[in-house]
Amino acid sequence: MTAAAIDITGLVVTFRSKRAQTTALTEITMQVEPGEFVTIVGPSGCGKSTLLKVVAGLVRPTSGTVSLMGQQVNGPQKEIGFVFQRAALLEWRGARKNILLQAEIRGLDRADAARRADQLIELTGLQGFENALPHELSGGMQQRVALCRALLHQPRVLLMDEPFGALDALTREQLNEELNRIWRETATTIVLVTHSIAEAVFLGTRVEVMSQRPGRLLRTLDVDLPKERRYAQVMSDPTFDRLASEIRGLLGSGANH
Amino acid sequence: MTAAAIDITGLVVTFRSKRAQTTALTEITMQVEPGEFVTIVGPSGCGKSTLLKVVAGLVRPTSGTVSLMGQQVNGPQKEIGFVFQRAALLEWRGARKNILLQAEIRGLDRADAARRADQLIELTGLQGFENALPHELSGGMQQRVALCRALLHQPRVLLMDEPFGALDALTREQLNEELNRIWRETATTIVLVTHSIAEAVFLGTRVEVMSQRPGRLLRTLDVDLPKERRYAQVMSDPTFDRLASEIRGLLGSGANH
Amino acid sequence: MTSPLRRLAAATTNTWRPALVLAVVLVAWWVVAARQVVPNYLVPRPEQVWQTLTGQWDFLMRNSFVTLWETILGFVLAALIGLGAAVLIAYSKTMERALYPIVLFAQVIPKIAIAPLLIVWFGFGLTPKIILAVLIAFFPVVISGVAGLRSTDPELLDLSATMGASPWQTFRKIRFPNALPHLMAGLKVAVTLAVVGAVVGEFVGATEGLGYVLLVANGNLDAPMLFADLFLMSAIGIALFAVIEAAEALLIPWHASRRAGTPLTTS
Amino acid sequence: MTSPLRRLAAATTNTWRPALVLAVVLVAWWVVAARQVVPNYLVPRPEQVWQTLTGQWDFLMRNSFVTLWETILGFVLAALIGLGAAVLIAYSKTMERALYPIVLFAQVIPKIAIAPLLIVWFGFGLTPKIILAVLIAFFPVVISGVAGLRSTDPELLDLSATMGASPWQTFRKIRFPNALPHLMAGLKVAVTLAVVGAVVGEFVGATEGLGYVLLVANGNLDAPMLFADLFLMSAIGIALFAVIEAAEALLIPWHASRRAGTPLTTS
Amino acid sequence: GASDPGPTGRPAALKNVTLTLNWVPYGEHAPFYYGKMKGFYENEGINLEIKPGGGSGKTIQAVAQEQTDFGWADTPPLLKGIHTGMKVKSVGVFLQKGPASIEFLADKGITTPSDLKGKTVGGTPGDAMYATFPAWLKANGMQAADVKVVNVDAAGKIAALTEGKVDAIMGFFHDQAPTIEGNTGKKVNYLLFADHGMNMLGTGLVVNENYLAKNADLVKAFVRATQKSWAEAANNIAAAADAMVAMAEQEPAKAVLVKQLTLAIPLLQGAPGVNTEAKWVETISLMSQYAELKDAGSPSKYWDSTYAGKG
Ligand SMILES: Nc1ncnc2c1ncn2[C@@H]1O[C@H](COP(=O)(O)OP(=O)(O)OP(=O)(O)O)[C@@H](O)[C@H]1O
Ligand SMILES: Nc1ncnc2c1ncn2[C@@H]1O[C@H](COP(=O)(O)OP(=O)(O)OP(=O)(O)O)[C@@H](O)[C@H]1O
Ligand SMILES: [Mg+2]
Ligand SMILES: [Mg+2]
Repeated sequence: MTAAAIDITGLVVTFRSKRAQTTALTEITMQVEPGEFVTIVGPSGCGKSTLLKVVAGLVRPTSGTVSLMGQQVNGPQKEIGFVFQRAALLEWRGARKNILLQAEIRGLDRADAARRADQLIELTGLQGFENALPHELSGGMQQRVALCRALLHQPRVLLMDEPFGALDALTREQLNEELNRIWRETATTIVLVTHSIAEAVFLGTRVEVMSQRPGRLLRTLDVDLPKERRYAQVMSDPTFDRLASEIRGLLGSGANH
Repeated sequence: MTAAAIDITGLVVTFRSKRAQTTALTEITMQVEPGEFVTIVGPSGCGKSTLLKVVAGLVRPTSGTVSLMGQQVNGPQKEIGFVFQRAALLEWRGARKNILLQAEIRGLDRADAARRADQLIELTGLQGFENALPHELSGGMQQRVALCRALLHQPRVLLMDEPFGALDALTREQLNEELNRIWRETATTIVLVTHSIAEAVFLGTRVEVMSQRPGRLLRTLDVDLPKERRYAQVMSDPTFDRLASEIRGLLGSGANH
Repeated sequence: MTSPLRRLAAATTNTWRPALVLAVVLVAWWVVAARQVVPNYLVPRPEQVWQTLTGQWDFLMRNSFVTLWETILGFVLAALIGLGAAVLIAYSKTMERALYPIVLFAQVIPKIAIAPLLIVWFGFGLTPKIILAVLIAFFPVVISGVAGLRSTDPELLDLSATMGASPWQTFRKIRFPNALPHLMAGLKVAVTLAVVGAVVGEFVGATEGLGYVLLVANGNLDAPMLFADLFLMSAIGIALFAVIEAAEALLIPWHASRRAGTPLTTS
Repeated sequence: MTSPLRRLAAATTNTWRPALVLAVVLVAWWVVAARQVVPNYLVPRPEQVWQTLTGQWDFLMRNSFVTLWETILGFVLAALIGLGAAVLIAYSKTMERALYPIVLFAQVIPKIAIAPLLIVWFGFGLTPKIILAVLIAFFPVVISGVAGLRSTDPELLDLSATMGASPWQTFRKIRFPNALPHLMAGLKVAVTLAVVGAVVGEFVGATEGLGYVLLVANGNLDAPMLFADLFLMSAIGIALFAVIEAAEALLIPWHASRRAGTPLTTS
Repeated sequence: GASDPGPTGRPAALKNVTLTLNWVPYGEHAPFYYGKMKGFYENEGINLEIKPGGGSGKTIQAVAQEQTDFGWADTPPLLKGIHTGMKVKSVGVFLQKGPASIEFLADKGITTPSDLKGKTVGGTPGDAMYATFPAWLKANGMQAADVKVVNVDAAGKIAALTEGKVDAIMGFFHDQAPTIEGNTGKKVNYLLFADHGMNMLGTGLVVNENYLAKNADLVKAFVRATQKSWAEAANNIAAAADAMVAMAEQEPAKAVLVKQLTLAIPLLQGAPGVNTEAKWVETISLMSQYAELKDAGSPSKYWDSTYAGKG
């Protein structure tokens, strides 16, 4: 038996500040197998970002345990790629150099990394803005830079916090299909937070629906679609409609409970 | 004949930096009548944010003219409410105080403003986080704070740059309906940028579709739906589907052109 | 463990390292002095300094308060004037070009060189000391004020512009709070320099204060008194510095540098 | 209009305001001196200073270079040491508690008081002047370095942590560039203080340098020489300050404070 | 090498010797430049380098730390330095009458010490005369409280006096008075401590004990040359001032130099550098009485008479 890629047991996270105490997550138990693609949807403020950060070792659990690839998470994890909700770019570096930060820090081969960065720039339509500083980029372009950065080193686990939120519908669908392809080809384990129900169903092998704060897992929905997906096909598949409306129902009930 | 609320003629915006020269907008001509609700969709990086900023007087046109309520725009406009793409909160103020900044600067009646702020906090589900500092709020919560701030003083013109981008589907629909109600009741002129085609059709009396950079107006679509709208009804209306797929088609063509 | 005991333990873990450093410094000093690595007329033994401190406590306290008072007045004025200059420089290109050279000139000329002029104009009272403290202390406030005021996120300025904020409102509600983290750094430097300024002022013409005592001790080759005096000067400087640090904790609890936990634990 | 003419016009519009300020200062000085508001042996007339400057140009230049050299060495050392201390303090709570008091102590004691000790230990050569310059100049670097290193966006630190960055990588790629805007402010203060430090060093024991010339001019009541000397000191300070400003423009063109157009036009 | 011919053609056995003055160059120092110019030092096998100083106290310290070979310093601070443990000695005081004085503008109408009653006097704490001033008042039948003393540093003293911030200052009359007169045209008068009941030794040569032990002959030679320089300069004041103008840098104007030296020469009481035991005893006892010099000891602790000789 191989270890789960991500193993979360009885996770509770409570933020304490001088003012108040906020329980962001409560009693989360969840496994992600290697090569799975789990998407998470849930109301704003329910603790999705917090969950990803706990897995990455950036936020310490108040109680419960988390392990990544069989190792207990005790501090920041580096065998991952993380797309933050905000782009988190270095404002003194151009787009391409922001992407290459990943390679510099991990000591990847320069030529390889440069080639891959150029491919990703092409893929995300950032050509012509390689040297533009973050403040010279539009919101969606900044997000794409952050995306390229997280993909550069082909991590075994990818944690993505609304990576396509600032993109228009078309670009988003294109990049969704690309991400699907990358996932299939590299067998990466991916956990992706999104507000788009369509995206959640399209990308995930499994959709986790979370409740309102304090966040619990309301329901797990297995997405019974072929691994290789295209929007044209998926949208016309009855499974898609069924899952989408079920998720919508769950979110609605969660919202009123 | 009353003046148009917003009148844009032959607008071109080119950004110059040491590195490069980017034409963000080209030959935009467009009128918005008082009380209209115009939604704008277009590919990422096509100049939508730039367009709103030009109207607000925050970016100077390279050529062309813009007027707001019959007055030529020559500098920052204050008779407006602006929701920025990033939340742009003051990190040293709690949520409620961030909202009340609007009242403080405009010298609105304190008690009135406080009452209205509390209503808006209630409306956007931020109760319990009145005093939380921005870094203690989730991405979606920050966006809601920025939204409340722009609505506080009931401006005659509202410019909104993806105000619901970081919200989950349910919250987003709720707030869409609230915005529809506010617009009907106050006859505000609204220009809203969004990446959600559904949102664009649901909210707008008119949808402007923009081309890829350099941004031009590709097509104007009038939304032939009653002023008062509810998602349950609109989504099942055939007009909605027709418009949605037309926009999708335009974006697709624009993306390939 | 009972609660007082636990508190004691906590206090111990918090203080033993600085206490150790202090101990090492004291021992090093004692060795240097006792073995006369440096002759005693230059570096006295710790116990000599201690005797002077306790034996002349009233005299030293009286003079310390004089210097403390001058320092505080000088610092407050320096902070106000420095901030004013920073605002002018940050807001107006003309003012920048016009004021910077003057401010720089005031900064680089050695204060001791203009002391005679100060005496001629202001006599021997409190005024010249405060002027010197201000002259020495205000420059860091200007520089950090300018840096802080200029580093405001342009989007926040856009925001305040669409709200129709007056320049004063923009300053008070946005630029100034945003500049505070920078400004506090400038004030920390300024407060220590204000001590130096007051002391230099007392060198030039005074009948009391730690600077005066220092001069006398120097003249009498009275090393224990000299060291006791230096000790009190630094005590004033460190105490005032601590006050500014405390003010910082109160004023900018929101800033990244002050967020509990966040700062330096991750790497 | 031809191009050179246009360039001249542009240069004129850029410079006439500071030039006006300079002119006003000169005229005010001239009035004060010529009408003997203050006697000439305290404040000489501009032309007397000019005669001294031109008449003793070689002598003054020789001494200026001595001071300039001491200042540059002192400043570079102060910048390096200050940055080192800032890194230690920002990264380690223990170091903060242990180093801060020492650093503060070094800052608040009047340098003129420890100058004799320096002479005793290091003689009359270059060393004591450089040590004094370092002692006077390094504190602002420490304070602004600490403020800058601590103000890094926690999310960027999270980012570098998930990349498995070593502390050194985090420092070099993230914290340090992020601290630069703060740090430059500290360096600007430091470079002007380094001038003062070198001059004070020359007061105490030197046979050359602007500080020594100042002492002599003071003793001889030679006001024109005194003013010429002060003028050269500030010229050194202002020139070095301008170098740091230029370095800033090169190093942090990305910062809000340096973005063309954005900063202060909107309000 | 001993066989190298020097630039002047003489055998190059010249020893390099540094002399640090008590202050930046003023007229009192002209004899050294004169001696150097006339070759008095070279004749003794000495290549003299003259360095400016920053006050007698600092000069004595520099000698104590062997950073200079000879020091030119005032006697009261020397007593203090030796008393606190510095390993230095006087090899002869040249200005046997101390130049410590009270200086004031002539139009103040002060002629006797008692005229100072109710006046404001500026002094620099740490100066020997600052410590002995109250005693000097007493010696002249006044109380310390009769005069208001304010503290002014060296740089501010002259300005404070000429601008009327103080009525009088403590200082060396032969240094400041000509400077003030030369630059401001204001006539300065003075009262010497020595002329009014308190005569202490003034400036002389100071040497480290180690140096003395190792270079006894060289010290003798140096003292001889210095005595000769002073004796000759006393008779050729203008020539000495010229020598200083030629060799020193940033010295005062020649007229001022001449005035300063002219005032200094009468302070030589007897042969240059030759002191009497009685004079040392008197100075030590005055210092122990008024300037906290406890258990002062005998003159031999401070003065080695074997070089310049005893009078
Ligand atoms: N550093 C913090 N300090 C205090 N409270 C925090 C902190 N970070 C998050 N929270 C709180 O935890 C809760 C969950 O936040 P989180 O960012 O995980 O939500 P989210 O599900 O990602 O929301 P969104 O979809 O809006 O991004 C929120 O109520 C938030 O206020
Ligand atoms: N300050 C600036 N300097 C230089 N170029 C800029 C600047 N602001 C925007 N641009 C460029 O202008 C173009 C349009 O930017 P804008 O932010 O208006 O796009 P957008 O339509 O809002 O995109 P998104 O949907 O991704 O937010 C982009 O190519 C961007 O790089
Ligand atoms: Mg989130
Ligand atoms: Mg945008």
